[in-house]
Amino acid sequence: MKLIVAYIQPEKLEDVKAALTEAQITKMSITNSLGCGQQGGYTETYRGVDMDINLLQKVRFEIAVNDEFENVTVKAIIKGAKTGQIGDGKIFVSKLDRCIRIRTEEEGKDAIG
Amino acid sequence: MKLIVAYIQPEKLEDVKAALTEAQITKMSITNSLGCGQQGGYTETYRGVDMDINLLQKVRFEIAVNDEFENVTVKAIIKGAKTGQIGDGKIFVSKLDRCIRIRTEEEGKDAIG
Amino acid sequence: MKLIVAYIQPEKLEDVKAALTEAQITKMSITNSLGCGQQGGYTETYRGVDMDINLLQKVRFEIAVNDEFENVTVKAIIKGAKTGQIGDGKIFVSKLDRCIRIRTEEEGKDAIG
Amino acid sequence: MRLSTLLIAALFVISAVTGAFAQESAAAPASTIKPINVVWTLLAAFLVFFMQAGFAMVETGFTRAKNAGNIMMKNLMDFCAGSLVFFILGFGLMFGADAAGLFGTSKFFLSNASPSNPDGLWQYTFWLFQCVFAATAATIVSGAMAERTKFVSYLIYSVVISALIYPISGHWIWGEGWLSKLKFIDFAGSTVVHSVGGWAALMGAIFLGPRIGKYTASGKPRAIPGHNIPLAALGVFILWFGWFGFNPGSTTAGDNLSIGFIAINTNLAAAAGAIAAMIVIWIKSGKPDVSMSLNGALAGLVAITAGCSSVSPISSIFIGLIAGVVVVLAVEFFDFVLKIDDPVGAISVHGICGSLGTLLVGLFAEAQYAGPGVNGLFFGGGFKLLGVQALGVVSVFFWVTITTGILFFIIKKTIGLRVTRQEELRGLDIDEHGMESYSGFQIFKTQ
Amino acid sequence: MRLSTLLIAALFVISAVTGAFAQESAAAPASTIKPINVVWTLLAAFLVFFMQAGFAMVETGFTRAKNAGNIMMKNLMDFCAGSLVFFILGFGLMFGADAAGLFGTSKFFLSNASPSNPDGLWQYTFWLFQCVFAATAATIVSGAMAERTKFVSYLIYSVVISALIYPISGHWIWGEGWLSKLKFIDFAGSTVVHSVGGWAALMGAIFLGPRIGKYTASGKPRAIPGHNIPLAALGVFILWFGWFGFNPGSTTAGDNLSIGFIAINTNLAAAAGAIAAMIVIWIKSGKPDVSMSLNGALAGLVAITAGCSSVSPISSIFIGLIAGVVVVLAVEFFDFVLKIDDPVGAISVHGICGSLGTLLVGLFAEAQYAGPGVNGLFFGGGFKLLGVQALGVVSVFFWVTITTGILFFIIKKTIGLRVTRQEELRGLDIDEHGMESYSGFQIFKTQ
Amino acid sequence: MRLSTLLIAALFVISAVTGAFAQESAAAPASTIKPINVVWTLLAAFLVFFMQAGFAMVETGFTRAKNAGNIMMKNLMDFCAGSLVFFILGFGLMFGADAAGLFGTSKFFLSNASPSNPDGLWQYTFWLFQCVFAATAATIVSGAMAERTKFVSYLIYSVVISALIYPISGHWIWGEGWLSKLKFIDFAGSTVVHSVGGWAALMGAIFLGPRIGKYTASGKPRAIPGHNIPLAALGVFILWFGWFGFNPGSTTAGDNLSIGFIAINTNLAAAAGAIAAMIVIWIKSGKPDVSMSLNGALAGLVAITAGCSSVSPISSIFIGLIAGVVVVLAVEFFDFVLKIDDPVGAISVHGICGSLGTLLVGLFAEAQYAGPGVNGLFFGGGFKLLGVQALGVVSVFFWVTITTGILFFIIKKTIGLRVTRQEELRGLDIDEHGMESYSGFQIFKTQ
Ligand SMILES: Nc1ncnc2c1ncn2[C@@H]1O[C@H](COP(=O)(O)OP(=O)(O)O)[C@@H](O)[C@H]1O
Ligand SMILES: Nc1ncnc2c1ncn2[C@@H]1O[C@H](COP(=O)(O)OP(=O)(O)O)[C@@H](O)[C@H]1O
Ligand SMILES: Nc1ncnc2c1ncn2[C@@H]1O[C@H](COP(=O)(O)OP(=O)(O)O)[C@@H](O)[C@H]1O
Repeated sequence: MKLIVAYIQPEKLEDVKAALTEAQITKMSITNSLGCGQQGGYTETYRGVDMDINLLQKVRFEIAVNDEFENVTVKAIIKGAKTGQIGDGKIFVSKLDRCIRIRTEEEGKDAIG
Repeated sequence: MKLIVAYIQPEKLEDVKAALTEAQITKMSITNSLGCGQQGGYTETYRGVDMDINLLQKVRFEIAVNDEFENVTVKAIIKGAKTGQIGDGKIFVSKLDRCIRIRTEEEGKDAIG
Repeated sequence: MKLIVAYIQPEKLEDVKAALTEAQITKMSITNSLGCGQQGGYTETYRGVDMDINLLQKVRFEIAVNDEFENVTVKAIIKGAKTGQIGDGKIFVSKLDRCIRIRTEEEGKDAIG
Repeated sequence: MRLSTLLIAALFVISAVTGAFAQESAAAPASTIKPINVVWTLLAAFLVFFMQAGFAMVETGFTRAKNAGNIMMKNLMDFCAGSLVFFILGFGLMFGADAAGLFGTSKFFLSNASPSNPDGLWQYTFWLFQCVFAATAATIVSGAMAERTKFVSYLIYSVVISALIYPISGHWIWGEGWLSKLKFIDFAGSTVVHSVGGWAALMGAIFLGPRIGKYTASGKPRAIPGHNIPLAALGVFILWFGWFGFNPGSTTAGDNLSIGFIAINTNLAAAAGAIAAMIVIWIKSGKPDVSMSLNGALAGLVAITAGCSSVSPISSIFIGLIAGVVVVLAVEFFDFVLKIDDPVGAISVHGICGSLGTLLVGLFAEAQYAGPGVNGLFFGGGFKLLGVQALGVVSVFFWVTITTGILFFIIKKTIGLRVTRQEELRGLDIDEHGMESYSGFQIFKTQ
Repeated sequence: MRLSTLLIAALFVISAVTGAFAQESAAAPASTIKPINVVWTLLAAFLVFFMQAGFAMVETGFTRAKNAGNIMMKNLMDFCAGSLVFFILGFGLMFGADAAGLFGTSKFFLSNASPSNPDGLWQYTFWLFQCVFAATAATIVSGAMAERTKFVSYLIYSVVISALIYPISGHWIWGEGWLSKLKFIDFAGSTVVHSVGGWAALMGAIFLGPRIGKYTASGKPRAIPGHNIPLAALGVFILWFGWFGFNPGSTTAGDNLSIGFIAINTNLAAAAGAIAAMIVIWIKSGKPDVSMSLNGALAGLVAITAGCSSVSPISSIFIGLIAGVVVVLAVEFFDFVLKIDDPVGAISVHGICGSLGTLLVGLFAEAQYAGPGVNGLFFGGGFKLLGVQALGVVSVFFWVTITTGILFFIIKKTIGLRVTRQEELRGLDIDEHGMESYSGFQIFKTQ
Repeated sequence: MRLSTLLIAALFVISAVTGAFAQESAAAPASTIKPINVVWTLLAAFLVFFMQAGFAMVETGFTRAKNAGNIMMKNLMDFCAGSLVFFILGFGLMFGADAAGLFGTSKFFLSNASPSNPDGLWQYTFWLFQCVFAATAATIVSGAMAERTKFVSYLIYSVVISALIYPISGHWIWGEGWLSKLKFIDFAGSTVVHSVGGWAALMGAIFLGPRIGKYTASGKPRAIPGHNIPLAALGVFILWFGWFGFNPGSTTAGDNLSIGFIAINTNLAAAAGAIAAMIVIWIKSGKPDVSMSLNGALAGLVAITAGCSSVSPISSIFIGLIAGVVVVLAVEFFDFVLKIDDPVGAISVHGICGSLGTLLVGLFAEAQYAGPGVNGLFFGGGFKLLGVQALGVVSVFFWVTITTGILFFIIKKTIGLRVTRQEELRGLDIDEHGMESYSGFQIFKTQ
């Protein structure tokens, strides 16, 4: 099993969700996050004083999938999130050892979906 | 060492914390999260317009434990969070390579607790 | 590649960011978190009633790095966050299997930075 | 839409029935209605109306984010429903021709007012002033019942209190009822308005039981902190502002120059109340608690309401100080000892301090303010006034606790008073109103 | 700083030009200015001013957090710019010497006022009262155009409506224009103020198009929930409070004792409107929606504004109930059928219910309130009054939709009306004003 | 509870002492107290009271969430403590029998008021009006000292300013002091109230030093954005609303028909101030900054306060424009050049624009508004008036900076003025008051 973590632009949330659903990935967890990356931030001013906003708002996806779904999921995220502009985000994949569904105490493959 | 990530219903936070404490697990980190799962969401209306809420509020636990505590922790979370109803949540376990306590710069087993 | 997760005191955010930047680590993602640890919390009162605050506000860093940067990053975090007092926080390191830059669909080493 | 047709039909029926019953107070005296009095009374009524916003802000600020929309609805709707039923029924029961000193029997649908002469026109102004007072009593309760009451049940309660319970005890004191004949002093409603609201709040909180998580298994109270202290503070400022309509406005006469010292008394008591409460909670818990200090200001305001036209400014400071101390002790007594869960302290502020303030008139009244021969215990008047005040306080306590007790009992046994455990945990906004109050904000809804 | 120099220069030029043009209304009558009337009118004006805060809170509460600062700026600046241009131009066009029943031609720069005699002094008070009314019309629009309008374009719009569009139709009805000669009844501005704002809002929303994400590809409307319901509710309470200045204040005379029943009518209609809207949405969607109930209260207030001095309190309840029902249907009609995106319901509340209320005067007016011989259809007056009311409603509809249509068209073709897609998604606060409204709060800005 | 006993005892002692000292102004003139004046003055006082809410909202909105509760407490408590000490001491020092043109010596504990005759009653009303003014001066300071001041120290400061510092310079101008004899014009308190508050704010901010993180190591200022712009905007609307009591109310006479043009002047200056500030900051930083525009409105209000009854509406626009420009420059001057950290701009708005407005009377005063012979430089009056105005401005500047300088110095050396670094970082709400203001909300408290 794999744990996929992706950071995307907030305004792309709906698009990524749609792309995932299309790819039959319907389980996921989402949090707010601030990100520092190549995008580099921008300068706001508040009361005439410059303010460097270098932590930009991002949305973080966490998706556990069975191995065969890894690529499908990554592709779906890219499809939904890519604009080709700096700030599009990143996807991180690592190994997941166990997955347990609390309701049924099922484990593994069956628990993930 | 293991890193245990669990998503549970927000109203179960206190119960899960109590179950963990009972099992001697007293270190953990908690964040807010939105989740998409079998629960499927529900429909609110706002000003007469339907609104599909399919991202439900969940609470995310992140707990680093030594290997021998893995099962204890999983069981405690299940004990605290399980109601048998859809939406109870999931537990994900993966391998943790290093753990460092910033205060003392201790590493590994000792640093975790 | 490694995925480094660190919990630090909120007021240390700027210091840690500065230390990381100095160590050439300029990519990171940050979230708010509540933490339970040795710090144990404190007691507030609200309307004369005691209130145990045992979930303390922490800031969570998530940083993906190439293997050679693992130690540099850990050291930088320690440098920025350490005060020697309880509550300074923890660093967790695990293996990261894949990293993809959404904008370019690059993978691996190149995608991380 | 069938419901609204029904409503309109019902309105007509009631209108016909009560119209027949109504006896207009015959032969109005030659007009003495002065524009300055109309203007003053109306403006005061507007200020008192604005207190609705104050209550809404205080109550929502002191409770959790997940119930904020529900509290807004309750505060809006108790005023709306209250306005209509007070127009139809309440005002007549309170100010209509007296029956046995117990209730009024005319002036339903404001049938005594008329657009064709000054006296008739004055009735409109007077009604509005009274209506906003009735709504104040009703809305006090929503704070004590916050975060766990069914919306429909609250609506029913608020109709009954505005239509029946408040007007009847109000008649005793401000109509031509039995307490008014005993020269009971409650100038602007410490008892008429605030105690009525406070005791109804008490019964509501008892019948509901505490919120989930308010007491540990062993009965220790736990703090459930409010979600928006700036809004709560704004609410207190709005209430204080509105109170300048409540108390000085109760002269219903702008050419009564006492309005100046009534306003000062109001202000000084509030200031003293806040300071006293802050000091007491500071000593007891080691910190100057914000929400308790805010309660202290309200306690001072409630306590001075009865006597604001009968006591000196210096006495007002003492009344405020006493109320500020008492409100802290009362909040702790209900919370720790009686274990009655009152999220915003409504019982202590309005019930306890309303009664307290009414009694203190019996100590602090002075003839030079209160009128010839009216002196409290401290100013040589002996126990007589104090006795009357106590009688009034006790009577209203029993009237309200018994009637609202019956009311809440019936509601509980029929449609139910409390939402389900699941609804309470998820928050009333989602389950009762299908919405969130702070859409987009990340909020921990775990408690 | 060059800009401000320019501005000052411009002011002087205009001042000179219009000064020459102005003809002061000759020979003021022997002074009848009473202090009570000045005090009353001023205080009412202050209350109406405060409605600006109410609008700001309602509009920000019903929209998303990422645009909250922008809405504050729009509400602040339409009042500020409106005040200045109404001083320079608008007031004269509205109340100056009549030209052909169409517009006024004097009193620019308030040239008719003077500090040296009571009549001259009265003009200042009268101006302030009218100014806050003009600003109300202007600010209504910002809600319907929220979350996607360029700030600069909004500024231009708000200058034009306060300087030209509002004053001219206002002249027809409250100046000595053609509608006033037909005895069109709009006591406090259901049409003069609210419909004008509402129809301008309609055109603004049409020219802008819906917010991104408001309609699915297939045209199904989606809910975009407001971010702060307590603030929105506070806004409604403030508006209701301010309306007590709006309606009773429109006597501009405190010695006119009708102010009492005007105030009651205002209150009862608002209460009935909220209740009706709550019931209708409850039936339709299964939940008592908070924001719709709040809209219902406003609908009742808007609807009673025209007839508040011409109908009985019981009729006011009916007018409120009707408005409460209609506002829900209207909101759904614009949202589902016409697919015009009006985030706060301004078109329905102000445009539709303003017109509705004006028409209902033709049904509910009664001579004992409205003055000798003025009866609506339901009270034996036949269709005559109704016809005049309809004529006024229709004329103002066309006047406003055509002029604001042209205005928005020109803005759209020149500097543009709408921000870019990117700006809209990130929120107007960041791109238009370089700031965040809730710094530090974690907010999902995903919609 | 020992503390409150002590307090009460202290009250009695002071009461006895000052009672002996007090000399009531003998032989009141035959009563000329009219109800319209009492009603007007009281209502104006209520409006000014409400400004406390406005200040609280502006200050909390412009600072960080972690200190919101602390700011509420400071704003509440400076009013409460101020009310009591102004009753005991301040009012007498300000309006008591004059001693050498420097301070008053009677009327402590409002001993000159009496409930038994109209003149005695009027004193109550007058006191309340003055009390809310005193509280305004005190509360201005809390904004500049926000986010780092010890609560106890702030309490001490606020007692001293309301009891001593404000009343004495107030006596010079509004009592029978030396400046009033020179015919210094400060109609409603640009100097008496706002400058006093502003200069005290200046000294407070200097003695405290900047907030952690406000300046980089190299001294570059950094923005620390406010956490709730809608609340701040609401605060400005409330202040503007309250200012209609502040300025027109300062006639303390409703039968003085000038109240109309005073109200207009107030409104136009505020509007012009907001517009000017918006334009200046837009030019300088490329964006129409919301918080600076809000400051601009306040700057216009503060600046017109001195001259609102002495200048024409057109002059008021110019005064507002000038203030709007100056406030932006002043904020930047304090921030960039002097590096004095004033989170809400209180020094610039109240200190600078208060003085500026006072001086501008010397330029713009016109006899037809200001009274026979009183003309400013621009209207043929030469430099005389300007000189007197400058003298007053300078005197008050020195009086306040010296006395508050000593005061803050003593506090700093004894109990300390500033919280610890740790407390400041975690927020004053938790450490000073043991609570959070937005419980449940996820907030980044990292700055
Ligand atoms: N090495 C990393 N570790 C953790 N988060 C990262 C890392 N690199 C990027 N991110 C996250 O991804 C977001 C987008 O990265 P960015 O470099 O701006 O994207 P792009 O490479 O497409 O321009 C960042 O804001 C941050 O949240
Ligand atoms: N595959 C997954 N990846 C990430 N998060 C998941 C996954 N499956 C479930 N979750 C999280 O767990 C929560 C509960 O899942 P759900 O399927 O509703 O539970 P249950 O299976 O007990 O009914 C979801 O809301 C989501 O936050
Ligand atoms: N085993 C763990 N699992 C998850 N999070 C942890 C763990 N231990 C510590 N943390 C996080 O780190 C924070 C600091 O831990 P704490 O024990 O207070 O630090 P210290 O050991 O430096 O005193 C905690 O509040 C929590 O968020």
